[in-house]
Amino acid sequence: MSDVTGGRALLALDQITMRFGGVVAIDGLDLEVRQGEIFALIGPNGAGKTTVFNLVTGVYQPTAGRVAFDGRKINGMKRFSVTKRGIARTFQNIRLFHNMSALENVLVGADAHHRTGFIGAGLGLPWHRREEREGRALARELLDFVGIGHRTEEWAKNLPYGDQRRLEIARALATKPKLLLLDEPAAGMNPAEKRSLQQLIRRICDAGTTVLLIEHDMGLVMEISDRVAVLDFGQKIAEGRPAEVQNNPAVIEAYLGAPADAS
Amino acid sequence: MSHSKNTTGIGPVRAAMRKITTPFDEMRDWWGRAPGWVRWTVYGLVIVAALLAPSDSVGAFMSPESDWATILFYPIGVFVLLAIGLNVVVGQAGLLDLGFVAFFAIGGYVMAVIGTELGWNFWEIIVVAVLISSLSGIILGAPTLRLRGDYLAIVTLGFGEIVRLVAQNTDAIGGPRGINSIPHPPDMSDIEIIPDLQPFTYGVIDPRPYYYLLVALCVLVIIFARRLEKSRVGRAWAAIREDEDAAEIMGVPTFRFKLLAFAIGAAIGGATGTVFAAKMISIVPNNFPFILSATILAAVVLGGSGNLPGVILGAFLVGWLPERFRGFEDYRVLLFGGVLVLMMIVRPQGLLPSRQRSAEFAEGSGMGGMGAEVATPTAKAEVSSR
Amino acid sequence: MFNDLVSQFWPSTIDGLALGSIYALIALGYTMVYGVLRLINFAHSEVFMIGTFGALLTLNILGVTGPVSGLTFVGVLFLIAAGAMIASGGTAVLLELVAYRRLRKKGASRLAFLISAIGASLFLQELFALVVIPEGFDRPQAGRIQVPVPALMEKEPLFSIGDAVVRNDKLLVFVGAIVMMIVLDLIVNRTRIGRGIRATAQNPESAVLMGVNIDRVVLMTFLIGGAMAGIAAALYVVEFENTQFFVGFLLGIKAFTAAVMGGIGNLRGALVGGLALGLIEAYGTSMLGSEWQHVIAFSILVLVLMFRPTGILGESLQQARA
Amino acid sequence: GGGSGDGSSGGGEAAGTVKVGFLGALTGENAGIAIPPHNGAKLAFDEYNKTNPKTKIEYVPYDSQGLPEQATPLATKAVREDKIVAMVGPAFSGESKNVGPILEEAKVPSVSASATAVDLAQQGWKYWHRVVANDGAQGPAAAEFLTRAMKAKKIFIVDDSQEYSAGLADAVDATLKGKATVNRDKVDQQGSDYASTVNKIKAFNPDAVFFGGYYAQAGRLLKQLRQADVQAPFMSGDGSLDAGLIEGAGEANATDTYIACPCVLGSASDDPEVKDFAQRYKAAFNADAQIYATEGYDAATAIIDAIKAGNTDAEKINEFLKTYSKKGVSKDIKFAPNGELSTSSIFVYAVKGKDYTLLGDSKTASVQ
Amino acid sequence: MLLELKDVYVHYGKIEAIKGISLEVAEGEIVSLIGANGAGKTTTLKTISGLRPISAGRVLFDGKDISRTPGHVRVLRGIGQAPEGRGVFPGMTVQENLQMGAYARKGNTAGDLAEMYDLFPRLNERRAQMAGTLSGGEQQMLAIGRALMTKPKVLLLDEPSMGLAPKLVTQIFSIIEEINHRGTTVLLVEQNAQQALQLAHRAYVLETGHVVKSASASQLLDDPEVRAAYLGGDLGVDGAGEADATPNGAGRPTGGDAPAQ
Ligand SMILES: Nc1ncnc2c1ncn2[C@@H]1O[C@H](COP(=O)(O)OP(=O)(O)OP(=O)(O)O)[C@@H](O)[C@H]1O
Ligand SMILES: Nc1ncnc2c1ncn2[C@@H]1O[C@H](COP(=O)(O)OP(=O)(O)OP(=O)(O)O)[C@@H](O)[C@H]1O
Ligand SMILES: [Mg+2]
Ligand SMILES: [Mg+2]
Repeated sequence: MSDVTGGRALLALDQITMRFGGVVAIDGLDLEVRQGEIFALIGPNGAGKTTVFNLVTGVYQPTAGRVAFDGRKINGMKRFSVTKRGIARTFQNIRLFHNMSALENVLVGADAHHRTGFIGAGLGLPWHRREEREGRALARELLDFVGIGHRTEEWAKNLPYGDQRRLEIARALATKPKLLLLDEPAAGMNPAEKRSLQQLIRRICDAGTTVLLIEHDMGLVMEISDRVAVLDFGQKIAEGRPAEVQNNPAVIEAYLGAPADAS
Repeated sequence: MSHSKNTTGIGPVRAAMRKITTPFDEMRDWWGRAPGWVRWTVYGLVIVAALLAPSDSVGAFMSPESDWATILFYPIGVFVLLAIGLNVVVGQAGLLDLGFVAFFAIGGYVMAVIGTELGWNFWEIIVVAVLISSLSGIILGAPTLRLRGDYLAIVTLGFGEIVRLVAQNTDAIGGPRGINSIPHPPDMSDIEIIPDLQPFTYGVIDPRPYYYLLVALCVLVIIFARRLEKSRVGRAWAAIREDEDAAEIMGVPTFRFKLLAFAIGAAIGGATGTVFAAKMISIVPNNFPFILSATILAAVVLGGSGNLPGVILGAFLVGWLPERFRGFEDYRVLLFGGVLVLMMIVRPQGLLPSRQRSAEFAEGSGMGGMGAEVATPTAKAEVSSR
Repeated sequence: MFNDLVSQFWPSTIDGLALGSIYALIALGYTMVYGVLRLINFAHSEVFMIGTFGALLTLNILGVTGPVSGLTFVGVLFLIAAGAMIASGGTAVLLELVAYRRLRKKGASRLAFLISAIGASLFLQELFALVVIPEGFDRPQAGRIQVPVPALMEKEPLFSIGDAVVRNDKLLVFVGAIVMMIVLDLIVNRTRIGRGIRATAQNPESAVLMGVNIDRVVLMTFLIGGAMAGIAAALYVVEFENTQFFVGFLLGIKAFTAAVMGGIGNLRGALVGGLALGLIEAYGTSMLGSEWQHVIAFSILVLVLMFRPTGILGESLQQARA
Repeated sequence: GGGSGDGSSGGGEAAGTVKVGFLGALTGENAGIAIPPHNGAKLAFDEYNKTNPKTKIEYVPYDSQGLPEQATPLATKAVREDKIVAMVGPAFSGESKNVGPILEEAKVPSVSASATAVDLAQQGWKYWHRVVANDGAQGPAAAEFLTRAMKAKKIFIVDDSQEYSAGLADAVDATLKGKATVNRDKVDQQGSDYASTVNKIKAFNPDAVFFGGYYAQAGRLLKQLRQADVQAPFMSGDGSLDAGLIEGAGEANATDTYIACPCVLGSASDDPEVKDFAQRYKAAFNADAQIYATEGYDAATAIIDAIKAGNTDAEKINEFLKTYSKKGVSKDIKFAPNGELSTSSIFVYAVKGKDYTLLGDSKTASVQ
Repeated sequence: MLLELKDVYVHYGKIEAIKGISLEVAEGEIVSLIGANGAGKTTTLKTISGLRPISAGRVLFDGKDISRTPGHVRVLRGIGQAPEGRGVFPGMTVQENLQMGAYARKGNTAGDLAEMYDLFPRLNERRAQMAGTLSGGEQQMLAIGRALMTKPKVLLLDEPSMGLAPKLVTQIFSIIEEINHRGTTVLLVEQNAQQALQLAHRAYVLETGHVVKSASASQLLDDPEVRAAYLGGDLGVDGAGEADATPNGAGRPTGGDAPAQ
């Protein structure tokens, strides 16, 4: 794990501030995610973690500061262009296309890199057919990869909760991201499910995709991440390897809240 | 007591409706499983039926009181084509358009103005009309498609009225008097298929050539729309309908696709308007009232928004029934209104809903949680937008 | 063009405010129902229309055939307002019970509501044109065209602003609308039923868990919105002294426009939107000609929405899509 | 062909029955203007059939609701299936433009009792006729009345943007050029608040107001004008010739109102022949002979005369009409080659109490 | 028994979510429902509070059949619920939200409000803030407080710890204990089975719409099957309050590529 921590920066937040009316959700935040690592973002509720995701994916434009991905500034870009650049995400509350099949959900992700316009599609031109074939192949492969290859034709909303989380991940992966953002993927899962999710994240990372993870489950975070940053009131209060962060008194005070057992 | 209410009150109506509609559902499921050759045979039969439709023996039953072939052209054929166009916007992309008649009007006026002023022929004009109406779709969509869905409703309604009123107040295009003496399409051939039927000779009295023109347009548009539906474009529309924000983040340029839906819908509306104007000889702004937009929308929803066979059925019924029941005279609109309410109450998903739509209903969550006691969490939608 | 605006400024302002007040009162019904149900109650225009006939019926029953004054006038005004409110409120409630409630229970799509609403609207219009007006008001021929209402007040100038005279009827309409808006604002923000309405608007499921009978709240919402349309209807017949079966159509669309312009779901937005729309139309028509009235209104709507996508005051009944 | 079409096969060769159609709005919003001529025509045909003629006439009304989209299939059916030999109508100008070409191609003559748009006569149609003067005659006559009899120098013209209304207003406007100072505005047909128009009129302070449009809007405008203390005399065209105007404006407000019409109103005329007609009409339909009832009767009579003369097919009837000349109930009926009446007169009516009185021909009538 | 479900079936359209559940809650108890995702826990609670109609079976409360009683009436009878996802009224202030809890009751509520602020001092600080802008934990407190304002005999809590930071999870659980001490019966649904079982007197295990086990909480804590399925074997990592939350001590996957459930 330690071998990647010196990798080059894939995502860099530079003095990012985000205000909503009077609320300062993110306050002068610097953050760097390096190529190939699993980076965890933790912190109390309302600390601004999801807001970071929203800033990175272009849902919000920062009040101040700069977001760079792969060396290029991406704030100000349209959300779908950010996706094309190579950032994909899942949502804190699952947001699948419920009344579409699992396969179609993933296909929507795969379409991000497809080119056929309405003319090609409407006339059924050859390159459109080829793209369509390739997209389906990729989608099947990804559904297998996340472990729901046997449920391609089922509708998203009819999948069990855990499989829905997996489907969200497959859909995100279909956009061929360099960086995958996972927002509390283990929320509402039981321990067995968490364990298998953990392995999936590991495999994604091993396959070459950098992962930025928000999670409240300390067991999972501590075990899987290479580095951890802790947010509180929109500011970074600690950063480092899991073990370091876990014993940081400020983190215990603000987030973990069990000083007696920490040492 | 929420659970018992559902079955009381209009119970008998419901039971009767179920008898009528269950076969529809079964048919859809059968269709979903049917092998290719069956489908092609059915397509073939449908087209043949459409070609044979304007015969007097059919007409004697279908519209005893006016000319059946003319009725097949307008309202039926025109409604069907308009409904297919509106379905792209409403059914596929999920955008509420209450002013669809605007594009129909624009197509009609392009035909009328260019046809009478510049003397171009129909085939040249229809291309221009399609371009202009889709352009107007884009002009309307560009500032408004970023708005929330319900705001779009009033803005499109306004647009429909604006187009009509501008036509009415602009003397250069006839003002309230409209435009007369619109040229017919040039004859393509004067072959006579059966005695007394020259399907490619466009005159004043015989509406059948125009009807066949509409049928041809319908077939083309349906093929095009079906292909789109099953492609990347259709998936993008479905995704936008389901969750626009999530779609955008998954790489769908939502705005562009919504605009595309608007433009395609507008193009179809415009093409319909062109044929309409060429057949009618004379058009006036009052040919394009708001109620026509509402009627086409009703046709789409009544048939089953998002499902082409349903939409076509809906448009057919909405065009045909008032004609069939001419006997009721003044009461036709009254009945139409009542039937709309009744239909929505007993079968809100429409007569022939798509598989997807029926599912949305089975689950009972379309109204974002206003199912009274049996509400589903709106909280989800609210919180997730943070 | 601008000369016209300048020379007509004060008369336009007065007329704009008077018409805008009626828009605002009707807009309230749209906004309340939308705020709670997220539903465009397209049939609200007919709620208004029926209100005008409620007022007319009351006049017929009272036997008023010409202008009255003093206390009689106040009494009659009060009674026709009550009559109109009963007619409108009742219609609105009936709409909810017949056309919407079952759809709500089924969780039908917005589109289905809209079509049901359009259907109900057509039905009510035609019902009045064909049955109620000819038989109830004994006007077989004129039913489709218009029904005159006896004048209730002598329309007299009260005072002048600039070169324009302010007439008593216009002032009455304006003041009436403002007063009703204040009353409604108090109801929604201060009373128990108001809290129930707001809670249901924001999260119906949680509202049930608080013991809110949301069927009743929804009914109340329709009733209050309908009653406001009734007030508008009463003021309308006093001012214009006629009505038709389709009188609601155009006013309804304009009121809906006003509601969206002000920020649909927002009660104060309805007032602001209504008055703004009235003024915009008045100024616009004095510059460009009356034939452009609706074109102006809708164009300004688009313009407003481009700069303020949720209307002038934004949404508020359910507020905070945080 | 099945259904009702069978009986009439054979066109009109043999003696027996021929069909004559009527096309117009028998229901719907504008039925008020089409029903009287329909009744008038029906009366004529009934009277004719009672005389036990060799060739009976079957009168077939087609209800277009005044909508061109509905008129087209009905007209197509009328000529293709029902094989009518002539038509009374179409009642309105709008539907005439769509139906005219169909009748033309089918070579079926028509005589309208109420379509007054100018351009109908300019289409080069050979089978089309009408027994009323057009707006082009009505407008100038009204304008002439305004300046001559009412001595107006400043005139404000309003219309409600409908086909008929704008046409009439334009015609008045054109004639007044150079004879009076004119200002114009339009109102919304469906609107109820005409305040901005009223303000403009008030600011203009005209000697007379002319309104092109129908009586409902006319009544509303007139009332709002009077309430805003504009007392200028008010004039309008045939679309406003209805008691509804007086009722809508209120009796007091409606004084000093004049209406021009190419029609002879059964109820307002002293002519014995007209009076007799009005009585027969009342007996048959239990209603006053309202606008265009006499014209409907005259239109039907022209067709009846053609058939009486032994013409039972459409072409022959048309040829007969070309040479027709007879005094009808309302006026002399003689068609110019383009289908218009060769001589047209416009009459002016004034409001008196709850009703109208005929002031006389517009060229000679004077304001009391 | 205060609350009883007898062979209850619930459907979502054609989907059968609850397939014959029977359970009991006695006065003064904390009873916990545990089970995998989609087992039907939330649906069970919604059925009790009247948000979902039942298709068969009976719900008894205080000995009376309330199967057909509308939801808003059940609140008056004494069933309070803090729903999944909190469901606060975002456009109302904290105080208004709490007052909504007393909506269906007559009489003065000032005393009850004070009691809530006493229980949740944090809410007292935020009483004038719009609920929509509260943090997740604060919203959870508000949801519980609001439900308590209805003066319930039984309080239904649906995953009160979901999505909360470890520190807040600990807090919420102690609040639940406190509420119970003050005399409110609690029916608690939790994914966080470890902590739920430590708090509860008894528990039911749900699987795909069936009750598969019911026993005292301590028995279930020791049950090997339950441990394997819902407590993560001997994992015990949920909640940082646990002593062994160190990276090395944390869960060893037991079943390799075990399917998600
Ligand atoms: N659109 C918005 N408008 C106003 N305030 C917002 C908005 N989005 C987020 N906030 C505020 O910003 C702060 C950070 O929110 P965020 O969702 O990022 O928290 P989080 O760290 O993800 O919390 P949790 O762990 O509970 O998910 C909160 O106080 C929240 O209320
Ligand atoms: N609105 C709905 N429409 C259709 N099916 C639903 C709906 N809500 C729940 N279900 C189904 O009902 C079953 C039980 O769901 P429920 O939400 O009660 O489970 P749960 O035990 O609370 O799970 P979780 O731990 O995810 O909260 C699941 O199979 C789910 O898919
Ligand atoms: Mg978050
Ligand atoms: Mg749950």
